[in-house]
Amino acid sequence: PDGRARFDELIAADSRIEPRDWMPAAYRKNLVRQISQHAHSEIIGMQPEANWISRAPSLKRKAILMAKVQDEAGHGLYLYSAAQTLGTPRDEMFQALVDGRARYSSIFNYPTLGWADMGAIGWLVDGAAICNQVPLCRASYGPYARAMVRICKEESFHQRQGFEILLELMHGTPAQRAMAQDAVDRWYAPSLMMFGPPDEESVNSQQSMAWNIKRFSNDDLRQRFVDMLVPQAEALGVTLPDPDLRFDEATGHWAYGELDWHEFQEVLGGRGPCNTQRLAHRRAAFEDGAWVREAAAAYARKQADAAEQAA
Amino acid sequence: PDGRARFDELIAADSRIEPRDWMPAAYRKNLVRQISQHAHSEIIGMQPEANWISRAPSLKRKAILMAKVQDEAGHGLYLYSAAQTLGTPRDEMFQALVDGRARYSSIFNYPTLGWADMGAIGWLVDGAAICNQVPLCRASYGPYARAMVRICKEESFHQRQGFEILLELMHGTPAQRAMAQDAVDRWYAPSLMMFGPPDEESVNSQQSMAWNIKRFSNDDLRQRFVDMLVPQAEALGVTLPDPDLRFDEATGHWAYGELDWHEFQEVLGGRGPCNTQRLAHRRAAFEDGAWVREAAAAYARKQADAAEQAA
Amino acid sequence: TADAAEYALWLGDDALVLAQCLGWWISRGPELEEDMALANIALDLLGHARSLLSHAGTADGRTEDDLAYWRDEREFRCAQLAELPNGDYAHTLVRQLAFAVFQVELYDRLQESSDATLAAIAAKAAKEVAYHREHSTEWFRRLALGTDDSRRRLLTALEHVWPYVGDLFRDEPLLDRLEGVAVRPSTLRAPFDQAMGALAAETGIELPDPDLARGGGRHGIHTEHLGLLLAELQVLARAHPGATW
Amino acid sequence: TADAAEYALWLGDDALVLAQCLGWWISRGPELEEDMALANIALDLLGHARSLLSHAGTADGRTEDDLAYWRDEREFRCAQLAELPNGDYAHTLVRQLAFAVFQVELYDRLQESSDATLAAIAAKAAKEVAYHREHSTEWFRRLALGTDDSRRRLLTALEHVWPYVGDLFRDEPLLDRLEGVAVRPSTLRAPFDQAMGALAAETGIELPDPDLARGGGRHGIHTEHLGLLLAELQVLARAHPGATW
Repeated sequence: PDGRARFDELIAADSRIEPRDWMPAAYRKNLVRQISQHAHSEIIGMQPEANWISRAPSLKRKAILMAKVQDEAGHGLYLYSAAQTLGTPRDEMFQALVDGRARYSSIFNYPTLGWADMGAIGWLVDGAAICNQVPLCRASYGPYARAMVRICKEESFHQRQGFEILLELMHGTPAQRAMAQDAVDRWYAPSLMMFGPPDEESVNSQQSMAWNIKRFSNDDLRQRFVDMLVPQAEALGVTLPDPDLRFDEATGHWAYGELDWHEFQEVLGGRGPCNTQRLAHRRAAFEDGAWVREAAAAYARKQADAAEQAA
Repeated sequence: PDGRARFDELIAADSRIEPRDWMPAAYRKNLVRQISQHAHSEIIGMQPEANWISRAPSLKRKAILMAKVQDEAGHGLYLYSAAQTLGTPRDEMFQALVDGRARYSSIFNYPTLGWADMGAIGWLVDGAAICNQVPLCRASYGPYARAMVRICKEESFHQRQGFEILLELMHGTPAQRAMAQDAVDRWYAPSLMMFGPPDEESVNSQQSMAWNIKRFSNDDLRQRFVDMLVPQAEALGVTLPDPDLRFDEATGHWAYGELDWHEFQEVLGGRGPCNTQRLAHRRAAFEDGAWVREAAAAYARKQADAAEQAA
Repeated sequence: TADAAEYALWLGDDALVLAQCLGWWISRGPELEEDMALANIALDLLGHARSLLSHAGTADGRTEDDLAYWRDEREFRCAQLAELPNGDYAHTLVRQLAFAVFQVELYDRLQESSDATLAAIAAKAAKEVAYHREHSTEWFRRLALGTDDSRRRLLTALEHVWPYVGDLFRDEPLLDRLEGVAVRPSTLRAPFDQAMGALAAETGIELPDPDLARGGGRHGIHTEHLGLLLAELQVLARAHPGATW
Repeated sequence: TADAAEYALWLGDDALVLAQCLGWWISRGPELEEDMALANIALDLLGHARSLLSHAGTADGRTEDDLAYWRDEREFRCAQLAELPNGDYAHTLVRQLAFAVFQVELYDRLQESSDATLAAIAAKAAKEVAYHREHSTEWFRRLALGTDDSRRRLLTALEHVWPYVGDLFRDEPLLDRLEGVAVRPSTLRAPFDQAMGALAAETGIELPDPDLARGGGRHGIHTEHLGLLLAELQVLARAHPGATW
């Protein structure tokens, strides 16, 4: 059977490509890049929140936060598995992360400076992630699409929890309200930039759209996100830190101010607030754990040898 | 000249033995044991107080505490130097400490559970140390006696600072007063045991007295200490945790209750609250610092080689 | 009763402090699966702590958070074993194994408590700690029989941690007043020793003296580690007295 | 003035946070002499912090302790460099070297401040930081030229710490309002670069990009390390509001 023709047919019919199907090398490469980046983001994304587990201000919040960070580890694992079906071993992807050769979402290079950041991350960062990811549940590559379905379900749960944290703070003491506003001030613009550069500067998008991996442009998704945020911000009682934000009657959308793309490029280029720290943290965990992984591998080998001899 | 005769003469005249003088092997051995134990006590004794440097409740108290712990390191260094004049290298003594082969004062195997412990240690532990050490300023071995003079001067300063900490707490809030009493409750009996077992069970004392190293018996020193504490406790307003404490008109001394010598032996035998921790802390510092010491030694060698070649 | 509340506090503080220690590992585990496993165990323990502290608080109207965030070091009742520093993975594993083996026996018996709440908490916890024990036991084998390095690290960890184990089994006077409500710790010693003895024999490991450390956590005498642990646990809640979250 | 107070706070917070970090080493140094040396430096810095915070507080009637113990993370004004974790000895050394070289230049010029108190503090500090620089420089040489391991560790430390150095030299808008009172950080850059360049050349070390990190400490944007550091620093004082010690 002609693999190329069948691939084109499946894409044209908006059907699923599965691991055993023939696919163009560029499609495979593009997916591995995107899925592993996504996995890395989940793994690096554990850190800003893990930073507050020990200090969570109530046991209930501590439990919720722990469970959330654990979910992120789980998402990382699903995604590595999905990427593995394309032939790249997880160890190889993980090593690339640890060596600083792989990308992850820039948003996680910002520090969490207060408890309200747990709310802002849930509401804004997970919110943006969901906008990005819901369309990916229909991505043409089957294992990726299925991983996304599961992840999106949990993410929307996380977003609600973030919203609730902020809501509680906004109903709290003046100090708590100030804390919430401060966190929203710091996380709002970075979360808008999570959708990537404006459409006219986005390089990979066209091909990804043609392959039914990406469904909407960066700017479209960003607009959808802003439109979603405005009423939620009102419900919370927080101010979105954009003096140019206004409802445009003509388009029916909320127009937003210029974003600082220079800052975005800086963070992407390694000059964000926490780039060094995030990588060093993950690398330290990886290196400190080497002896444990070696012990487990050696033990497994010995067990296998013993089983073989017994047989 | 007959070394032995001269040694006996000097001792009989209550004069000083100096490093170059002949001395009996047992005298030398006894001194190395005592001085190095004393040095180790200063070094291990840094830990219970270092534990509160980061949390000292005012910057002034933080500075005083830092300076005090630094003094202890200094005392350790003087004492190792004094012991070195007897022919035992410092590295050898320090290695014995790190390996757990050497003794140090049992008192430092108790934990510091609150800020008031800084006061109680200064008042009680340094107080007991001074009672022990003042007579040592007249010890027959010159370098030891001279080190003791300097140390005693600083220790009495530390004792006053400890007293002041407690005084401030006793004039403070109810919580502060409770904190002070709690610390005194925990440190009082152990500080009395710092003078060692009762005279009838003390093995090394007789010979040390004959050599003019030790001047008073354990029980005599302990009595002197208790007599000193009682009025000071009254001035502070703390209760000494001994229901049997009473003034004995006949002797003119304060009679005190039975001490728990079983506990003393337990701590001495390694079963105190912090024995493992104290040794592990010092060992970790020693091991973690090995590469630094090696670097310094290698650098010094290279510098020396270069200087030699230049000459 | 106040006595039953005190007992619930003991067990609750053990679970809370352990959960706090284990939480540190999340994002720092030797592999992702272990990040998840340790988070799981921490979450279970945190759940036990919440139930036990809530129960303890009913005696005098305090909430789980009142107890977790507004008691000072000397008022905590955890065993010192729970507060020992995480150290390397071997230290954490040994501490966790000892607790898991202890808690399996404890919650097994506590299900028959005449205090219905305690019995219900124990019934739920029993299933979870059985998994904890399995997890720790399996890792104990891996470290003991894996590489020379892992075995050496395991032995070092045992040397540091095991001295605090004996304290778990002391029958404090409180127990005399809780016949039928609480489980006498001393009765758990034999099954604990048997389980650990079997594991030690299987792996050729000699366990150090478990009674070397003084203990005293049930009386509010702790190691120097607890103060710093609580400073971190409580800092935010205490910065905002009266706030809800 | 409030501006001068803010400036004193910047320098005072640098010194306070560094002193707090260095204090950890006391009882943990690689040798006893180094325990003493680091304690000495910490004590000097703590002294500077006390003078500077007292001076900062005069503007609105706060004491050094009000400022040290009762401000939250976002109100602290230290450079992020000061808050970086101690790491191994090489990390501490690199952080300390950068600060010492910076402070030598700073206090040298600050002695001519039109604010007499600042000038006096600077005059006293200048002598002390000269010793700090000497100490750190000598250790930099030892680590750079000592063993392969020490050189490797030094390079790793530089990689982690150096990105935060550039932030020290940013002319924040506040400086425009303090002509003659404060020292413009940018004017210290050349002598700093020269001193460090000479040391780097002598030891054959290539210094990493000092402007990689974002910085922002002067605006209350800190690294994630500061919060935990303050939790420990402030825990006891905050547990007893209004108490004196």
